[in-house]
Amino acid sequence: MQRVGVFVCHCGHNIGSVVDVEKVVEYAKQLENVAVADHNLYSCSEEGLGSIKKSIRENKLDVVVVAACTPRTHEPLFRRACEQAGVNKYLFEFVNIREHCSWIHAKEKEAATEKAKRLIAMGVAKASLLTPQKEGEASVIPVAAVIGGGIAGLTAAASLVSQGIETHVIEKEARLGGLLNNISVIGPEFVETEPLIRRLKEDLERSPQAHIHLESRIVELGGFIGNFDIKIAEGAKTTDFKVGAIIVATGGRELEPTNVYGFGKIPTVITQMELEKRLAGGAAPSSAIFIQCVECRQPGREYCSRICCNVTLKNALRIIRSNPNARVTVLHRDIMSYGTTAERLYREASESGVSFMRYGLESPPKISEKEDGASVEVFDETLNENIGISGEIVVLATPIISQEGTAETAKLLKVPADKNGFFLEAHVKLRPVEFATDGVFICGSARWPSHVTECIAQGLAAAAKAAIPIRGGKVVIEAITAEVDVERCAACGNCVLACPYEAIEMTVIDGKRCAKVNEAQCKGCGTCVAACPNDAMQQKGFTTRQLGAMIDALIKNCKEEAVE
Amino acid sequence: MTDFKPSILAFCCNWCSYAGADLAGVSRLQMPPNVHVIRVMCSASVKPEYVIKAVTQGIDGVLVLGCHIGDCHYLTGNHRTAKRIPLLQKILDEAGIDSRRIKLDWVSAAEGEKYQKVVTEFVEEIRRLGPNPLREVRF
Amino acid sequence: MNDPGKEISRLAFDERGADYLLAVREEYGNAGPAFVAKGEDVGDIRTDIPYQLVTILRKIYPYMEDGKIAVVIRRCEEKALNELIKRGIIDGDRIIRIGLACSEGQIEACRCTDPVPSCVDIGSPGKGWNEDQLSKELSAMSSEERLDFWVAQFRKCNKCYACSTNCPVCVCDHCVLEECTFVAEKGIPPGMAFHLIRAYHLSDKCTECGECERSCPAHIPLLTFRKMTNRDMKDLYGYESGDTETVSPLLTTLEGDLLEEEED
Amino acid sequence: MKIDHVLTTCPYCGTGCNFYLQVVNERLIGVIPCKTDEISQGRLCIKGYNAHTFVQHPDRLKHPMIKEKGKMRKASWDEALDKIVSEIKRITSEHGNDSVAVFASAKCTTEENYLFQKLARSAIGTNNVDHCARLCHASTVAGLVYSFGSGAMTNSIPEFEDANCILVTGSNTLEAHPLIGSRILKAMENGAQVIVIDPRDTPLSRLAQFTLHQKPGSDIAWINGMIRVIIEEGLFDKEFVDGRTELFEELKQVVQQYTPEEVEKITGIEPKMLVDAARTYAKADRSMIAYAMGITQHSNGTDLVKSLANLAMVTGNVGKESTGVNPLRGQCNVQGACDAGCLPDFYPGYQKVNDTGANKKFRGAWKSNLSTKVGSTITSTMEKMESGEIKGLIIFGENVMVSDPDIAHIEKALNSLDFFALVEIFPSETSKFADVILPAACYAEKDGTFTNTDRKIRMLRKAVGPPGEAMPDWKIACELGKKFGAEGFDFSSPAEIMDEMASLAPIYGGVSHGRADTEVISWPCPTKDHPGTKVLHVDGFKMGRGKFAPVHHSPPNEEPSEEFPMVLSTGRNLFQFHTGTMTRKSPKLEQEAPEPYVEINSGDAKMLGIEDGSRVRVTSRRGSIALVAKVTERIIPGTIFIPFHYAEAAANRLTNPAYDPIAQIPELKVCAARIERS
Repeated sequence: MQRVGVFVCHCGHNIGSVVDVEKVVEYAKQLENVAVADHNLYSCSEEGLGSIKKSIRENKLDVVVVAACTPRTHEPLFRRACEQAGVNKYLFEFVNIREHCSWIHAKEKEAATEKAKRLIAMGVAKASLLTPQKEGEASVIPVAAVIGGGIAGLTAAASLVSQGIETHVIEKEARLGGLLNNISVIGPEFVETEPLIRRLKEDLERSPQAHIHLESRIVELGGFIGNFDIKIAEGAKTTDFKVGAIIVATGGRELEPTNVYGFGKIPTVITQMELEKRLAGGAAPSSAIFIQCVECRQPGREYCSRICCNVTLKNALRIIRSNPNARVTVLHRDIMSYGTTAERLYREASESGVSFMRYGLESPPKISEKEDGASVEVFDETLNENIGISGEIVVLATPIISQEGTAETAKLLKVPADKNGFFLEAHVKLRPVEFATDGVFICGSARWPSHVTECIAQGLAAAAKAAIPIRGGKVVIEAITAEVDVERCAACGNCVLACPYEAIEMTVIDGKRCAKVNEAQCKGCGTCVAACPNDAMQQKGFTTRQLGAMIDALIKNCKEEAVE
Repeated sequence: MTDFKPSILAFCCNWCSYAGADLAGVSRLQMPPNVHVIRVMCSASVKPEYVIKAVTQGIDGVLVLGCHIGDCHYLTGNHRTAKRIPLLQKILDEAGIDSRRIKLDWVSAAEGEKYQKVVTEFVEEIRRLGPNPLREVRF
Repeated sequence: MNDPGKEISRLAFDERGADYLLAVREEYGNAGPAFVAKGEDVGDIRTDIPYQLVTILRKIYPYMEDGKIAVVIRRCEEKALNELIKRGIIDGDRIIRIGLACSEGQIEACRCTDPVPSCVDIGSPGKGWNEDQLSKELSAMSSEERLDFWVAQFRKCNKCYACSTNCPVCVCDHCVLEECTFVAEKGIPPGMAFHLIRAYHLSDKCTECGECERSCPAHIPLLTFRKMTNRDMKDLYGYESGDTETVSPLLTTLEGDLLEEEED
Repeated sequence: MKIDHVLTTCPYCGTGCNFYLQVVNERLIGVIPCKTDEISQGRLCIKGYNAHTFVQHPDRLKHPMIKEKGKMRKASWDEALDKIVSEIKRITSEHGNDSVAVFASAKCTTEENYLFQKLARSAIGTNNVDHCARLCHASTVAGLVYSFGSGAMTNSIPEFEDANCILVTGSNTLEAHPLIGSRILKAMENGAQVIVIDPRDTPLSRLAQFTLHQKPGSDIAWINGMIRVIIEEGLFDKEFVDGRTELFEELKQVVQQYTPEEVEKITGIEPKMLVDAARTYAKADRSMIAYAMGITQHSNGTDLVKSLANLAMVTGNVGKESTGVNPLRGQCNVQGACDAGCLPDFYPGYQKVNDTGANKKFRGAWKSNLSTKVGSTITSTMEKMESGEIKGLIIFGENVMVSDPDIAHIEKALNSLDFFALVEIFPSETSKFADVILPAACYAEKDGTFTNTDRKIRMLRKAVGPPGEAMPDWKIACELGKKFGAEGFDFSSPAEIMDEMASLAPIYGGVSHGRADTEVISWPCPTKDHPGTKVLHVDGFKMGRGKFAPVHHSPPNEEPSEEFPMVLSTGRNLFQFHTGTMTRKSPKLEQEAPEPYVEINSGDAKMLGIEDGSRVRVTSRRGSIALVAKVTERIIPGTIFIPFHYAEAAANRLTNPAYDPIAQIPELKVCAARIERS
């Protein structure tokens, strides 16, 4: 029988002002297996943690239940406390009575108290069945691969190489540089791009640690953190190599407008990228009209591409700077010049005579062709009237969209992408340059449209993250993986087909066909567990008996309530 | 029974719907206190057996909440959920258990308000349906 | 074809190169399963008693290291065999099929919609039934009436596990229904969960052979329940079990069917 | 590769289902029901489906063993058999032939049981032979012989399907005889009314139209009450009563005082329920009674059985299809063991040992000097062992240390013996006391016949060889007989043994393995061309008229007191069988019901502070056991129930060995006890 300790947190007023914590503690004391129940003003404080640790030792607790806030933020903290007190960190169960109880039932104190009791009963039921887990270890091949040779990828690769890590750069085009090959100057500081790319390229070309594969794409990818097998098609030949970590830097691309604003019909209607080309050639127009948010932030493509406003500001200023008399108008829906430098750019543009006009999604500008240029009719929301303007060119600021072949890359790497085709990081704040799949990292516009500075920062961050397992030589494998009870397994194959990660295979153990989980490849989602008809597949920390016990606890509680 | 307090179980995936529920909490969005969340890593790990276990023993309703299709932390995990639960609902209907007692929905980490809406509406729905008849049935 | 035994033996051993034959034969005044090796006397073969030979084959198959086994199979058994082959439990190359067309009486007993094996060796093909009367009646009932009906039926369950033991596509040795992880009652009757979990587990495998219903000592209309859930599976995903190719929709992604979410 | 499907008979209850044992290279891998079997119709219960699992269990006894200086050691067959013979001979020469007893086995074949009693009577020279029927249906044999002239089930299992009313009492049919239960369910589907009278809610009572809960030990009261209602309301079968019975007036007199209100006082059954049930039973065209241990295991068990016979005869429900009084026998071959004469007062075929004609007939056939003194029953043997009157004992496959009442007393009795030989398939609680242990073959390892509860001769066919040196019991009995120097133990097959028995027991006259192999025969079957008898007493009773028994209710031997306020009843559950020797070695069965428990009414439990799953202690005047409480509404207040399968908390440590004076069946169904949290 497990000795369970229950610690209920007041969280100051956050829980304590709604849930009757003392009452809940009394209730917890009489639950099966509970050896001790106590409360803390702030369990996560030094003092709170100290008292939990003391109680673990004094009461010889096997399992710890903390009823407080959300495991999504505080679980690591309490797990560490358990470990410090000599309890395996997987013998810890978190019950959320703040976000899921006191905060959302603030006016129903009694009901909230009752619910907290039930939640704790469920938590204790699960905790009583927890088993210690050992995190596995796998060795890491000290080689990295960077997919994409744009600014983000090159930065990451150069950083890895500078740390002495052998690195493969896989670029689909015939030369490195990515989108920057078509952009000569970048904002907000008007830096020339050519030296930037050249320096990175030279760094890599000089290093014996770097292998650059041009006109290449990945055709096969297998394995898991520390030990990926990659096969690439490099021109006509194929090459195989093994790496320990992978950085995805496949970038994005500019959306080619589809039949809007006369694009393709009126020759003076051009894209931002075309303008970049013209400006790089030294030809600044006498007048220009920029239209922002073309084919984005609208039904079908809701997101904001983030960088277009700044690009427009940069190019508007480039036009003005080369031709101070130029008439530049920016038709926008909101100007997103976030950050202090970009804000300065916006101010400078305004002050230099660039006129900004706001249009609504429901009344987009109308373009008509005209001799030496185009005319635009737009409903100005500020003046509340239609205004006609004309310009030598009309520049359509279209969004960065996801790279071609993202779906294939996602499939190969077994990483998720969102509905817009951009890759999805493990956690937007806590793990921004990692994927949920261990050993695979993300940077640059493949994740979200990003400025060059952001690409560089993310490239460096991804390289730093990727270097951790490689430099360490070993990785800890998450213990919430699936495991097979060989004796039970009926080899029906459901799990093999259900696994999103192809982490399960059929094998033969002692003459018996059964499923086998590759723990390093398993992400612990539990899809296979639900597909297994006879409970042979279990997810550590979420076994069917544990969750079954939670359900039982709730059933018991509601039956008792019905009796009363 | 005028004073019907539904007992409802909710399975929330760690990455989206549980975070969505947390956000609802952080945002102090008020909702009825009948829903008890079990955190799972992915909605795809919710065995239909759990749902069957719960409803056959008198739990009045079960919510299964996951990431939106396409946003699953585990690639296509929730695709399986999206297929299992409707089948389960049909089977329950065949046996005479109202499938409206089971609800599958998607709540992202950013959708605290949606979480509140889903919970509130589901509790109302269960109130309309009344207590689970199997609560009283003895075999 | 006066003696089906001779014909079956000829087909199995002479024409199709089997090493063993699994069939039903009469002995001691009863008809039961018989497993004979090539060269042995096959005895008095019967084709009128609906033993589930695929269930029997599945049980002995792990012990058979080599040789080809001829099995006399009805359409439902053929489909069950395909399900086992699909899951890698039986190697299809080692099985020789001798198709048996069910009699009118058997078709009626099973309210069978699909009675003719892909290759008819014995018997003459009969016409399938369109409908299961009881399913129709149940579908017409209110939810409450349906629940009452099934509760009354399941209350009779004596937990003999005949429905799973004799099921050709129930492949687990250890069954969750034997434990209290999901099925609350330790004694009898086991309650609703037992039958619902079984229904769910069989939803992508059941070939409507009716063996569960035939062997149920409580006379629970289990075949009707199977037919109802099979129909649901077909309505939802267009899936029907019984071939060696189609992966259960419960194990695939949504790709190809509906990627966009429903708007509420 | 050798794969066989061997048709044989289930070794558990007395229903006698046939099934195929699936054998791969001498290994049993499964059970397949036989679809054409008349009894089981291709259906089985969970025990049947698992009947193969214990057979090749590693714990099986594989070698003869002899106890030396308190320790068991391996021995050769010769050595072990010689030891038995010399010890028994020593005892009989010192203390007389009746100082030795033999317990036969309801788990062995009829042929084997025939040899066991022959061994006792002819080779040892005593009628001290008995078997566990003493503990289950001894009162049935005595009671029904009194009423009808024959002590067996009057009708057959398939007939249940066609009954219009089925009265089930003291039988948890769905758990203890599942395939008979299946027929009752079928009958209900066909519109039959089912009346269940039991102190517990059983799976069948939950489905039945009428469920009456009587206090344990109060059965004569409700039966008499029903008879009174039937006579009062003119619902009795006058033609039958006048034409085929005697002592009706006496019966009428006796039942007079059992008004529904009076019955309620004794039994706790609501008057209206009683009247409704009586009317339903009497008005139905074909009414069957099925009963089991709840009726027989009482200190007035014989009277109880007679009362049921009264009820059937009053309404004319005897001698027709789908009627009758049907004791459901609990062991695969308890009927056969009785038929074969493993009873202290009967030779094979119910021929009395004290009948000079019968004695002469068997003397002639067995060429031996046979005693005419009625032998000692199991219950009295236990007493005589303790008192030193009986000093030598041979048991063929019984686990008396779990199955018999008041285990402390049994333990003392076994310890008092000079010599004790045991033939078994597994080490058991009893084997610890044995001086010699012989390893036997189990049902799957031998040929022979069982006679099931409805008198059908069911074939056993050998599927696999016995483990190690184990031998079938018939061979062991033959060897012992020969070593005792007796004649007539030279059999080369069970078929030969059956032939001898058929020649001596007229009810088996027409039975042979040749016929039983392909035919389903129910005894009486006097000649080779007789088809057997499905329904008894069709043309009349053996002794002419059926005899009513005017009997009164009498309280059980032990009634609740202040110290022991609860009534303890014992019985079976679905998953375990008897002392668990076989089922507890079948993983799937053990998993379903792995630990001993006591059922207690939820109201009582609340009062005593006992929760579902609490550890409790149950104590009676004789002993005390610790087990887990199962709180339920399915037992009447004041009563607790313990299944007797579990040696670790053997219910029979508590039970009362007080027995019925006629049948000497102990009152296993009622004793006073106390339950408390531990």
